[in-house]
Amino acid sequence: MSSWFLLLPVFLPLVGGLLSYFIVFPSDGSRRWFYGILTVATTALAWMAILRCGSDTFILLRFTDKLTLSFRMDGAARLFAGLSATLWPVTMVYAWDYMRHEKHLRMFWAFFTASFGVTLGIAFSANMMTMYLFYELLTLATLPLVMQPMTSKAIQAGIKYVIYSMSGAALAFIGLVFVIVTDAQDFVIGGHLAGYAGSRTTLLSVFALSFLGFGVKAAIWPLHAWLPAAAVAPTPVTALLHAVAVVKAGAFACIRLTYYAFGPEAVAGSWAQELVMTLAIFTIVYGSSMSLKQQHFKRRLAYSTVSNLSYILFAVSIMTTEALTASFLHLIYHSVVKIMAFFAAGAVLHYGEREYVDELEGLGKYMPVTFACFTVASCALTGIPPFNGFISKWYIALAAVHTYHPLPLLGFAALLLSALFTAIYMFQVVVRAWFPSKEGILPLPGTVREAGALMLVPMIVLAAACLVMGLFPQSLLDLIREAVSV
Amino acid sequence: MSFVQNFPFFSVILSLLCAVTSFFLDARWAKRLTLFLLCTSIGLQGSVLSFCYRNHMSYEYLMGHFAAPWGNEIALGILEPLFALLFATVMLCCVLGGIKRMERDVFPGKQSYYWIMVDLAHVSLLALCYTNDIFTGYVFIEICTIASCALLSIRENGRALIAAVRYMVFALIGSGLFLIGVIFTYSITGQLLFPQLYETIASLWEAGTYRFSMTIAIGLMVVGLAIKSGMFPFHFWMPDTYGRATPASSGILSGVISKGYIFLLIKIIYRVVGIEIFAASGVQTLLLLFGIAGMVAGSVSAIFAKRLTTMVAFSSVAQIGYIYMGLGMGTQAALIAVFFQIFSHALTKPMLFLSASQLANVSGGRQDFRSLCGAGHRHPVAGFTFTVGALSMVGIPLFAGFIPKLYFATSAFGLGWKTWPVLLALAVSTVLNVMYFLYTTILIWLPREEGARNHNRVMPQVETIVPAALLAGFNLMVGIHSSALTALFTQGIDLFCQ
Amino acid sequence: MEQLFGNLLYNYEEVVAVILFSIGFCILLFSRNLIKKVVGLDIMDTGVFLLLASRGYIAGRHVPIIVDGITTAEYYINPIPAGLVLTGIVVSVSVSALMLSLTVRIYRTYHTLDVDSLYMMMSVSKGGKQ
Amino acid sequence: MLVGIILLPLLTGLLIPHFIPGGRRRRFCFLMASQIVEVCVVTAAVLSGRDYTSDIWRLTESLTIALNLDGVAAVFCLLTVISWLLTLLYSYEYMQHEHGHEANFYTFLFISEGMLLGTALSADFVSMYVFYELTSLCSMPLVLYERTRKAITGAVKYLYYSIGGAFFVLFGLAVLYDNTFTLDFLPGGTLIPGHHTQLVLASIFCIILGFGTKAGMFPMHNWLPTAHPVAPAPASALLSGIITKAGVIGILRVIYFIAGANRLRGTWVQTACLSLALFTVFMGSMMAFTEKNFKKRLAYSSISQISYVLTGLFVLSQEGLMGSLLQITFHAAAKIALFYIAGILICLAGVRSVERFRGVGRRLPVTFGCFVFAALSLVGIPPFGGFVSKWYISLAALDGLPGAFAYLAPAVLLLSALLTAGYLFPPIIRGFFPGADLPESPGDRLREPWQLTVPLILLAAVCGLLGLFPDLLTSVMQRIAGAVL
Repeated sequence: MSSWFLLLPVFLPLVGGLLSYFIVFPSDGSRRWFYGILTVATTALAWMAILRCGSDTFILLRFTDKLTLSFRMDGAARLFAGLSATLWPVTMVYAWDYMRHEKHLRMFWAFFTASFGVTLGIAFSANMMTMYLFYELLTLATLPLVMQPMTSKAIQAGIKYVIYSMSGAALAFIGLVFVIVTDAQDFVIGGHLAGYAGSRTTLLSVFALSFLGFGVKAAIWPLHAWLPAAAVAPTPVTALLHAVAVVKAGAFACIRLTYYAFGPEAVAGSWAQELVMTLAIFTIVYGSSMSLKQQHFKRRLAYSTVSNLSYILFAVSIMTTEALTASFLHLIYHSVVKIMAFFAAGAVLHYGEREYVDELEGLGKYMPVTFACFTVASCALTGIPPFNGFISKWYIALAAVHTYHPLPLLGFAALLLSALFTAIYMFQVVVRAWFPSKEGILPLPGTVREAGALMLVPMIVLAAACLVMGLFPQSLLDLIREAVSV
Repeated sequence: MSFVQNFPFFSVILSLLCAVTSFFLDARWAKRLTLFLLCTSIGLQGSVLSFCYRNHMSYEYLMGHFAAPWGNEIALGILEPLFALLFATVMLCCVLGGIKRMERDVFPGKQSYYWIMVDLAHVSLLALCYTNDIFTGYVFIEICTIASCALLSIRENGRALIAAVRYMVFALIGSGLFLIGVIFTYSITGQLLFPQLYETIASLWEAGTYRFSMTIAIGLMVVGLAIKSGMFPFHFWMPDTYGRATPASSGILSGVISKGYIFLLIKIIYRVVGIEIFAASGVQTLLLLFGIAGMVAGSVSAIFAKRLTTMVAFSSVAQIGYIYMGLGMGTQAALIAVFFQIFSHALTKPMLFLSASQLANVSGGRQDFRSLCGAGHRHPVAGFTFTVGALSMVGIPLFAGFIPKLYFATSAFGLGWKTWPVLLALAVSTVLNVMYFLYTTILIWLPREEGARNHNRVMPQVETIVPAALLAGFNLMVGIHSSALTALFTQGIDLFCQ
Repeated sequence: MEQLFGNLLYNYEEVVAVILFSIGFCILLFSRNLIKKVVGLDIMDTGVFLLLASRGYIAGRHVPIIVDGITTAEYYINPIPAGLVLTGIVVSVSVSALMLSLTVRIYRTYHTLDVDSLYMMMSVSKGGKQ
Repeated sequence: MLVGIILLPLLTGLLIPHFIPGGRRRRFCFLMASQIVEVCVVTAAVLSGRDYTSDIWRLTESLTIALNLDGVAAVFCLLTVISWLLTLLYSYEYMQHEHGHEANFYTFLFISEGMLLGTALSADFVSMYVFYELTSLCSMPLVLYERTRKAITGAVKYLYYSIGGAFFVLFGLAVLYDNTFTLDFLPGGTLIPGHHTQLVLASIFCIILGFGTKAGMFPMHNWLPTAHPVAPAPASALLSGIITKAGVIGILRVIYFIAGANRLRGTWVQTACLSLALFTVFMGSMMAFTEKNFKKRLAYSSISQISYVLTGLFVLSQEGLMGSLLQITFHAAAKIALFYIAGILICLAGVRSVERFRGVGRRLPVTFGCFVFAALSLVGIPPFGGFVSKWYISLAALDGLPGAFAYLAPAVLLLSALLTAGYLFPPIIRGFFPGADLPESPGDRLREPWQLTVPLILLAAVCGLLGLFPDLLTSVMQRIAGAVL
């Protein structure tokens, strides 16, 4: 299948979603059907592309002779696209139930679908220019979703989000220009700049800046503040975008930048590497310790996302192939786990009418399935074997140890510390929910009940996925290895 | 000597004629005449451009009977008609988009004068593009000043008047300095035509005589034009001027007129002084620094602006800053970037002014941001065009604003110490642009119940929509299909600097 | 020192022109009355024109107007600066006319010509309707 | 076979308490039956003397889960299943006096048994780590059974400490993965010689600290006195007697099967661990001596007693290892018995604090009779069991340890034994001889249900008999230790 096919999964939801903003749907049902079909079609196309597309480049547009807008399918693209294309329909099903009573649904669904396309665009982009374009578009497409409740708080959060992301893009822009100038912008594993002739200081500073720039979406400290603020968004958005699509796009962009544009050899062992690694390590600890302090359920999860994203960035900054494998592994695993955790939080918010952690005493009795899923998520996120979180941690650890440098080892230690924090802030919830203390049981309103089927099914599916990925990681691991080796 | 080569001359003369005849016409006919003139001149410039492009030639055209070095002549390659075309098109769009509003702002009795002034502005722009004679340049600068000041002050509004006076004062200081610069140059070289000036200056510089006074002269000319086009430290007149005029005028002033001065400046730098001497004179570095300062300062003051149009006006300070930064970088790539910046800004800023005025209209004529909440829903097209403009200003790919940003940055590498200031300035100014442009965009798209309730949705009039939409279209075209323009510019530049 | 004075004395036109220009410039910038500003503007222009005219003057030659059939260029002074000055004068006249008209209208609107009080009024009426 | 050993309790726990119809008694019979089967299976497996190994699961090429039944594992398994059997019997009566969801209690009881067996049976480090984590996770609900704030706090604290310790282990694990030929447990260790020696030593120290958390070793012992007292008596008996030993297995495996005793002998790791262990021994009994709440006192005493075991291990000699194995056994017996007693005191006489023991011995003669045995054994008075183990450990320390430690260690052990006597005998004396100035009559004798007393008596008997005829056990342990070193 030739690579023009890549355009379909990218532009079908992008265009379709944006146009659908102008459709006036007679009923909820019809809207549901429309977007359901659109999303499923996109997923199908994406998977066809993943499975069938060859690795030739399709040039959509030429800015200049060397500056093109082009798409290409390679291993990394397969992984990221596959991840998004799997999680999007799941989230859509969840959102059907969750968003039922929300306002501004037109906007929500239009941009929700559009951002699907943009995410796939990031996955499929063949060079820095294209990825930068879609990176910017992603900010714009997800902005309305963040502001969806349209409360002043949400608007503040949205503005914060857009300013942070765009500043990140502005930094990343420098990197973009640099790779354009040095002809390094096509993504090839191993990068182009290994034997860069020009001034090394420039190379390194550009790398550090642009890594930070792309890192903004991956919420690297000190540019992380937008993510917790964005927790005001409706749960499907928080779950999908701020646990998977947007933030993982940031991490993915960092991977592209490091391994596919600059190349590990160009940067490894330099102060730039140490700088980004230190930031990542700090973020790991910072994020989880912050989320210890949060009493707001979703914000707690958001901070835990901050920390977990930096696991990925830390692995990226180790700059060995096995580290790349590990980072992809954690990228995928964390997506599944965190989206499930957010789903559970959303269900609690929606059906349990609770949004603070200390109100959850004894809620497990009323919403058993939800909290069962949440428990699985906690175990996985903490990294208790044989849940999947353990596997990815294990491989990050091996990669870190294998360098035998003090800084990665320190990072590994930080990772374990933050894992302990993770245990604390996750199991606090779990224990509260399942084992309320005699003194502490709150009077529950009769309206509290188990979440609806449309919410439960995605959660259960994801929980199952967690276990399966934990018990049969070998195949996925080989997949990733094969993906990053070409 | 093909017939097409007369077109530049014709267009100048034609618009002069129109200006004169409009005296004896009433507003309606004057309007028609002007529109006709603009359309024709677009046609003329277009044909000249295509002619020059096809034959890849540039030529001098004698005005009057005296040959060089005494006579007066116009010279054109590819760039001159290209920019003339741009200016004419943008003017047409501005005028079309602003008519309704203009007719509300200006006394019916005075409207014919408005059209005269438009004609004058147009002719002076054409002259600035085409002239090959520095003193003619000065004369048309003055005419341009008068015309634009009139365009500004014709509005019956005290603040517009004061803004006009302020503008006038600064403009006159600018042109005065420019004139002195011209006189110095003349008294040193004894020449007025660009090519002769170029040779003489080069030989003088070789000989090492008059270097100091030459530097002074260059500095005076540059500063004069810089003041008139609103470079950073001299931008105080700008916000009120652009922010208070009737939208058409603001569009013309911000989008086109300042660009005319800048184009003349570029001509002087590359065809009178010569880029090497310009760089050696040290004025270049100053331009770079002031440009960067302007990029930042303009955006910062835009962030604190209270009114929408004031904000847009301040943002043009920043955009002009880009241009001067590019001139300060002084490489050919940077020059291309500058041309792109001129293009994108000339296409974007009028659009922004037009849609801003539309948005203000549907918000009860108020310009403060609270009333503007949700204006986009009340006037979708204006909202859309404003969004396009904003995104282009921020520099999102696929929009025109991205291309100059990209070219500036690419040409920044390999400039020695200049690299990092330029890159960081670009980054910072992007962030600042986000802070006010995207902020405003978000604001105008807030759902209705968030914004001011009392204004109900008005049906936008087609003649205000079309030009803005047209400009938006051009904008996207430049953004997406920039390679053609790049080719045009590169060819134009080697004709231009020979 | 003497040499400097010598130079100054030698091209006294420039000196005068510069003095005139600076006078005009100062008035234009620092005077608070609009009318005075216009006057300053004119003085400035005059200085410039004097400078320009003095460029073209060659001692002992005549105005380049052909009266008694002498057509040799050596008989006349350089005509170009004269032409330039003429143009310049026209321009400056029109400019000052425009300025004055503006001033009149401002006076009609605000009943003052004092710049500061004008800006004060502006800042009072800030942010209101257009 | 081995898989069965692990699966049986798992299934029992998951199914029987919830899905067997009929009353409490019926369900209990089923539980009992399956536990008896379990015991038989394990015993058969052990006695058959065959070296079972089974490769359960391959997560990835570097993460495999495999089981293997060697001598050490055999000891632990037998201990575990037997004490679970007794505890089950005990808890049938005991749990009637507790309010709470009893089914869950049994569920987690059995699951954690399975996980514990897994920990004991693991054939390599990774699988041991896996089972170890799961053990902590599954035994946590046992602690918070009573659902009081204190109980929950204790449980959570237990959980966090264990997980934190586990992460220490994980750190070392990842480092060792890169520096060993294999992570399978081979006697004598599998380290690659001369490969990042310091890093490896540090990581081994981390591992020991990590497992030490479970074993209540000094820097991270703090959860123990909080968690054990709040748990219901059967649970705390098992926690104190057996589950804490999971940490001991971990340390044992790492020292003797991954690092290899010869590698560690004389390194700073040995010194550091020894000093920690000894300090813990002393500190534990000191704290216990000052503690008034009986269960809490027992908890502290476990801290000190288990560090006896660790001391034995850190001696890195055959006698030391053998002594530790003995100490594990005897301490398990005695400590479980003591916690049973504490439970009986609470649910029959309602006595928690040591002050109120006066005269209780008269009302609960059987219980207190066993108390005497258990106490004597724990203190280590010949001819009781505890004496044997402590004797071997001290001997090993005397001739195994370098320099000052050779004398310091026995001294500390002796001192702590005195302290032990100090905190165990007075309650007994008070219990039997309240003294004439007892304000009100202690009340007449209470009925002691056989379900409570039988396990108690059995354990007391073990303490006594094995002390009288030590070579029943010592010969076995000798063999095992010989196999290891």
